Amino acid sequence: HSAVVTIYSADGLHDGSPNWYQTEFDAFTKATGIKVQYIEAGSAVVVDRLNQEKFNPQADVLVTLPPFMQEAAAEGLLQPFTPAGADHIPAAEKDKRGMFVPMVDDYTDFIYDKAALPRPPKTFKDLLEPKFKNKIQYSTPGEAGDGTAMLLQVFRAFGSKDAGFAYLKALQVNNLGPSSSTGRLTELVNKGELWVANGDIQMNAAQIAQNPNVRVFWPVGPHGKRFAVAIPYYIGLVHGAPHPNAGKKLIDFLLSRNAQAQVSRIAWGFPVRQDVQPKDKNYEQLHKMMQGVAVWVPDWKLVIQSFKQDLARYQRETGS
Amino acid sequence: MTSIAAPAIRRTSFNTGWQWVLPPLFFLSVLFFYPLALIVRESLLGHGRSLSLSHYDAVFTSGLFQDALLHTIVIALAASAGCLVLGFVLALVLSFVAFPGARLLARLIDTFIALPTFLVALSFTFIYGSAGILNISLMHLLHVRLPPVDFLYSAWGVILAEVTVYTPFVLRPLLASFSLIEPAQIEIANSLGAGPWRIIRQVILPAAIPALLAGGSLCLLLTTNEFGIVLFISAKGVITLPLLVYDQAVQEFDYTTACVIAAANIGLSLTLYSLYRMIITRFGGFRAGLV
Amino acid sequence: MLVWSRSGRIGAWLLFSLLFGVIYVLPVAVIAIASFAGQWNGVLPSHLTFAHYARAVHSSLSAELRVSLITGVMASAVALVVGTWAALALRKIYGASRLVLDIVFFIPSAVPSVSVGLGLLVAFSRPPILLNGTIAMVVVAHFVLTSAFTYGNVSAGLARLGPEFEQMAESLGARPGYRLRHVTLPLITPYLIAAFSLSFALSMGELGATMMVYPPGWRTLPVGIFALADRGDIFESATLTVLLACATLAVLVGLSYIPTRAASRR
Amino acid sequence: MAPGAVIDDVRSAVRAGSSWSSPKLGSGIGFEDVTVSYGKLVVLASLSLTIEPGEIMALIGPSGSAKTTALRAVAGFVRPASGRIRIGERDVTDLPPHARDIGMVVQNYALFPHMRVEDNVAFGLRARREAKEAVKQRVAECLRMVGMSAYTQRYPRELSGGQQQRVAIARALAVRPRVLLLDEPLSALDAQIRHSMLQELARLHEAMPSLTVLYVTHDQTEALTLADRIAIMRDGRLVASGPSQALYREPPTRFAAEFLGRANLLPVTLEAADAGDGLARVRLGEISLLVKARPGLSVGRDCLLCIRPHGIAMRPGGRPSNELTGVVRAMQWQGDLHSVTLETQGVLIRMICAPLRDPPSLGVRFPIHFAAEDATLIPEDA
Amino acid sequence: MAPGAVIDDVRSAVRAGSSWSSPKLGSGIGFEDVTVSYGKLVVLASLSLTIEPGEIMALIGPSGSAKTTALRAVAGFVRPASGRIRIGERDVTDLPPHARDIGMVVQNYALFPHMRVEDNVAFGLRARREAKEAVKQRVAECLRMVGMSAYTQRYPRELSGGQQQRVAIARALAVRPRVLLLDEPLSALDAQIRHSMLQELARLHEAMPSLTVLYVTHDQTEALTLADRIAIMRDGRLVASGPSQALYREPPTRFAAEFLGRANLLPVTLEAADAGDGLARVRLGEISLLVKARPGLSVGRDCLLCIRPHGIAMRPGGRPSNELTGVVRAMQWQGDLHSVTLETQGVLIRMICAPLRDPPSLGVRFPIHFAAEDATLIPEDA
Ligand SMILES: Nc1ncnc2c1ncn2[C@@H]1O[C@H](COP(=O)(O)OP(=O)(O)OP(=O)(O)O)[C@@H](O)[C@H]1O
Ligand SMILES: Nc1ncnc2c1ncn2[C@@H]1O[C@H](COP(=O)(O)OP(=O)(O)OP(=O)(O)O)[C@@H](O)[C@H]1O
Ligand SMILES: [Mg+2]
Ligand SMILES: [Mg+2]
Repeated sequence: HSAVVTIYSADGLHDGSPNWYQTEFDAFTKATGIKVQYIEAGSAVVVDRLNQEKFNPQADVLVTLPPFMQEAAAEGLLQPFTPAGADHIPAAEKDKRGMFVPMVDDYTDFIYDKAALPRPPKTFKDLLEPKFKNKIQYSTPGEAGDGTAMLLQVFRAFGSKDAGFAYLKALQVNNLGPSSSTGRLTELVNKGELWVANGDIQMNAAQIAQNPNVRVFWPVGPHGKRFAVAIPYYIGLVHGAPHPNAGKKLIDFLLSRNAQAQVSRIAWGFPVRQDVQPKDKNYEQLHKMMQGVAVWVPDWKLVIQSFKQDLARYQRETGS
Repeated sequence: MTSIAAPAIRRTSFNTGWQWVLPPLFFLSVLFFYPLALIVRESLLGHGRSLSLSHYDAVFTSGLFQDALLHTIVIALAASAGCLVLGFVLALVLSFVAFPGARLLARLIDTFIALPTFLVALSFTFIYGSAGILNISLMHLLHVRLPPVDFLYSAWGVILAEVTVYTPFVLRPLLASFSLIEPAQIEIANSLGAGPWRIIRQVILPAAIPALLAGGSLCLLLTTNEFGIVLFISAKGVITLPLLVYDQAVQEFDYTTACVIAAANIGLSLTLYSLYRMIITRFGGFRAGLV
Repeated sequence: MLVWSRSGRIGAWLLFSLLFGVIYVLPVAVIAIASFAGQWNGVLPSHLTFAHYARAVHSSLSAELRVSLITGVMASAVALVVGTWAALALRKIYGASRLVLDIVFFIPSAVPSVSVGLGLLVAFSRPPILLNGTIAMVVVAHFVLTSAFTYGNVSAGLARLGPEFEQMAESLGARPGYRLRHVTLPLITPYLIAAFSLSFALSMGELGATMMVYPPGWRTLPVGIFALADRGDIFESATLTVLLACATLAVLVGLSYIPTRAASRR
Repeated sequence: MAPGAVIDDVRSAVRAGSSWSSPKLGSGIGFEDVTVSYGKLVVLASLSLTIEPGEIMALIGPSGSAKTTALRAVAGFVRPASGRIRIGERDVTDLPPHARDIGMVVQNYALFPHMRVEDNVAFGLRARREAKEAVKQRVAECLRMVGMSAYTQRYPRELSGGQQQRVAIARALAVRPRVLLLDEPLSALDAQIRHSMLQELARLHEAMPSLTVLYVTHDQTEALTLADRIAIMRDGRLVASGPSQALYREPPTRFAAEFLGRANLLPVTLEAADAGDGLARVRLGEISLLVKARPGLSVGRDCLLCIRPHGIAMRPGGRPSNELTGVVRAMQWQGDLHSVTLETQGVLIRMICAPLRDPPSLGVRFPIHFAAEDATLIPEDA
Repeated sequence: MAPGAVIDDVRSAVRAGSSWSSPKLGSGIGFEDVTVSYGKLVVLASLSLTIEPGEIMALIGPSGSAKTTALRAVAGFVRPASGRIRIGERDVTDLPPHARDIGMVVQNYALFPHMRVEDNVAFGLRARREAKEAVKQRVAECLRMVGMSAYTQRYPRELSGGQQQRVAIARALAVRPRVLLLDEPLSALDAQIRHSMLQELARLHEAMPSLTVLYVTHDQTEALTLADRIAIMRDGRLVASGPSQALYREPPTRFAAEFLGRANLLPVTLEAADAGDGLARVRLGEISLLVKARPGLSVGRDCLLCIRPHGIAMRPGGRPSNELTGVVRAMQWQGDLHSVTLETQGVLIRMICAPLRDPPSLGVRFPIHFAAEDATLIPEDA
């Protein structure tokens, strides 16, 4: 029966307690009587699982990062649905075919160990210094959403894919190795095992309480502009969802004003509704951290067109 | 591991045994070989619906795959050897140098099987990491600026972690087989003037061969397929086949390539396993009539 | 009984303690300390706290532990039955077919858990057999991953069992079923227990396949621990690890106290 | 436990136990050209032998002569490479052991290590689903019979060698088999208890006259006391068989004579095949002796003269008596007996007599005697 | 393999083998108040016993009387709960077995299952790092000695019981130990080979007079033939020990008399402690008998009269001879001997005699005789 709804989600919003997901799920169950079943995994893994299950879908709602959400849509794993609050979300951020909408906004960043480095490296080039040997690690592009976004960031910072790959190849000397997860790197940076790693602002900000040595920064490329890549958590309704109505209700609920108003306070994320302007300390803090950092929204459609070739080339160039 | 030859004399074939194998075989076929067949089929067919080895060709010629293959073999062999040696030493002491609590210790070691393997890698970063206990202590003691112990993010780190995790697989069959050695044999050997080393070499070791065989082949299979440790140590030089399978399958929607690598991985496991069995049979087991 | 001299025994203990200490005690100790650590950036944690335990008890831990235990017991029981059955059945087969079957029952252990998870997900998410989204899927995954070990353990036990006891039982008029129940199985009980303990322990720690197939509401403890570790929440994952290890140890120790009267040690 | 007590135990057990007699029909054992081989090695070569229902057959032979193998073939533990085995009317060659209705004691006992003494003994009965009460009673009875009542709760590894063997015997008897296969069942027991067990077996057989027993032993006293017939094995072949006394008194071959009772075998030449009175005359060295005639031997033929060591005495006895003069060469006191080795006519001859009060010293020469009817002829075989 | 051949083998081996004699000094064995217990169960209770260097001591006693346990204590396989054990001058109680320089044969052989026969025998020599050539030669010699030369390449499981036992003996002898511990080493062998092995042991001891042997056996003939002294165990205690002949001829206790040689024990009352000539007079039922006097017994005391079964004859012999009249109650032919049980004066008495040509039938009454010097007195013990 329809008293349950199942959500497959990329990890990030269910960390710690209280966390935003659990708070909202509880509220949702209280309001509608529908129980929420939650499964989390890496941002690519959830999509892959959905893909494998397409003959017998289990999930109603999918949440993941770009470009995996776009991939899921392209694979036909989603069905169009326009949630109730969708008109308050900027059109540029929504899928043209109505397959998904952003749910929580987030942006890439880098972190460093303030115990080991008095001040953050200024430029990407700085990271090539010998002192960083085996002290740098970033999550692997194509595996983690953050890593994928970083690849795009490097391309843009260096002006072209060729220059970007050349840089990453050079960086490989200092890179400790591939990492499927971004979240794990924070702890390593905090410990001093690593000095620099990549990340996203929502996660890192949440982790700083536990990892006091960690600070965020945005290195600049040869063109000298500091920017972050927008990597919102997208939400969409699964094609063939066993409980489509409950799924729709859950999406509506998570995009509701009330829920969105909690995003920054509980999860250090940015609400996507323009009619929600949080007043909490976290939100202020996030703004302060992001001051002077431009936000770049890649054309994900374009990205996924050449994504496979780019990854193949990445593997060739870096040998990993 | 079930290394018994058919008894020299065939037991009377009062009841033919064949039909009894069928139920477990059927069970395993449905739950395991059917999915396995799908993987192999996918690796051969890919998206196109005609049989071709082109996917294999593409995978096998890529440098990434070749490196991973090499890493997998080297790590598996080294780790298995380490497990055999360590397991044998520990089992010897646990069985034959009785001390209170030996049984509990053996169980404690068993518990390592129950830990998700990545945790050992995790704790190793605390101990042997460049900012780990060992390095920081040494840096303070020796007044050096660079971490002196630096093996964690290499094959050695993975090997050590795997030895820790998989030694129980050698230890358990060894303990079991040691407990079956007739005490009178050791007593007699001792009374004939053999010291501990000779008894170990000539009485205990031969009796332990089936157990070593069993444990060693297990270790070889498990280390070939180890995933969690490699995932967590995640250094440049230690990418192995299972990690590649995971990467390909999960991360890049390249299911066919994943299946090819998985098939290659299975092939590798079975090859190593068979080789190991052959070597042991050739150079040791046959003497005891055990293989 | 092997080392008779005091000094020899002490030497053996020292060697044992060193190896055991470095290889086993140290990692466990580190995890145990981490589970109490507030911050740990130097040689030792900056301060200790019970906060992680307090949180662990409040979180979904108990559910996840229960899930792990139930899965472990169910999968191990099935693996024990199937593995023992196979090992017993194979004794009646000789020659090449035996070799082939032996390998057949071994192959599951030759497949990386990730591939097993993947294969199961692909195979049982489509007709004719639909298992995805059910608890059975996890049990099946754990069964597949441990069955070879059970099989191996039991066959090793059977290989070491001399023929004389079973022959004697038969000569006393015991039919195959009775003989199996009263002679063969009791005599290999140590191996059955070992097999069960092993597959239970393996199941308690299984991650690769479970991660890919677990249904909503049936998340095992290792998956939970991995999620925490993967998000950088080391201390809390260490806490859960300690609890996982204690639970497993308790079960294993319990199993090891099942009296096995065949034990031949004096 | 004092042996005296054991014996008393045993006696009362048997007096009390009426349960031995059983209505089952007897069934013999038949080997028909049975060959057993391990790999290429033939260890038992075309054995043909019939043991009648209710008969006790002792199987003797040197170590390694395939006695155990023959027993294992009857039990069904080894499958003959060729030939058939019968128990009663049935051809059991293809029957599993459990369907053969046998009781067996094997050389190394094979007690179930995971069962207590009483459960070991009860095993066969439980396997036959006998009533609980009956099992209990019977187990107690059998254990009493072998003097092991005090050890019901022990595990086999907590018993001495002889105690284990006694439990093995109790276990085999408990099932009241139609056929009892005993492989050196008393080898680990001392003379006292061995003797009383032997009496028990004899008594058991009296109470259950249809019980067929195949008994492997190294002790010829055991064989001669207990068995109706004896079969002698050598190198995997049956070399002689026959009623115990006949086989002992008139061994058909040199081997049988030597093996059963360690006879003196003197090389003689037949002088007269029939010297009247069923006697023959032979020549040993320079003297001529009267011996039992054996048909089928021609004059001038070289034979062996077989005289049992205790058939030789220092005083004449029996008619007609032969006299030889011997020189004492060796002398051994064995408690019950004195064994004297003498040299006569260039050959050594051994005599056994009751302990001598003043044993002759080495080198002393004195006359010895033996009765013609105690001396038999054996054709010299290659 | 024909037993004859075995014996010949053995002989030539011994003739050839000069290597037996060894310059080692002899070393005796001393038990000093040794107690061994399994858990709480005391199985060997304060045993004190000295075996002189070069002596052969037989240890006999009923099944379960702790003979094996005593041997294991000497070998160092069990540690006494209290007491000390000496080998030679050294207190070895705390020494590991491999430093004790012993050779041992255990009841269940304990051959190394993964080694071929020759490697089993060579084991001890290789452990002592003897030269390869020497090892080879010695192994061949020892295997020849036990008649197992044809089986060097077999694994233990491919041997018969007796063959395994012989390999175990060869293995123990191969190391030329100073102390040889034998636990029923011949139990699985037939009379023939047992006899020749016994001779081998005797010869071995002659060649190596300093070799001390502790020999557990169930066969009293073995004990009496081979041993200088005999110790009798009962229920974990040493109940008697002494030179073999003395112990046999004048058993100190009822148990010793019964156990060693199964003596007749008749309840008598002492009538005259000294009837001259070293004799005493006792009363059995209604008649009065002359027996060997035993000091320390007072007139009127109830004693047991001990007469060996073969000390009783149908004709008078020895001076002075006693006569009794017996009624035949049982009769058993044992090949070598006839055992006759008679009832006299209300008690049963057993006599053993050479096979009778016309055995008396049951119920027949006839006179029996025994010499006073064959009859000894034993104080009746509780
Ligand atoms: N598994 C085997 N493989 C090869 N040969 C064997 C095997 N088992 C027994 N034999 C051989 O078969 C022959 C007969 O053995 P068996 O055990 O029947 O002798 P046995 O007459 O019982 O001797 P014993 O009196 O010593 O017990 C022996 O020579 C032995 O070496
Ligand atoms: N492990 C044990 N635990 C308990 N009791 C034991 C153990 N081993 C032996 N015993 C007991 O100790 C006593 C002496 O045993 P031991 O083996 O020394 O006897 P033995 O004189 O050699 O007898 P046998 O002639 O039958 O071999 C026996 O009553 C036996 O039951
Ligand atoms: Mg035998
Ligand atoms: Mg004993």
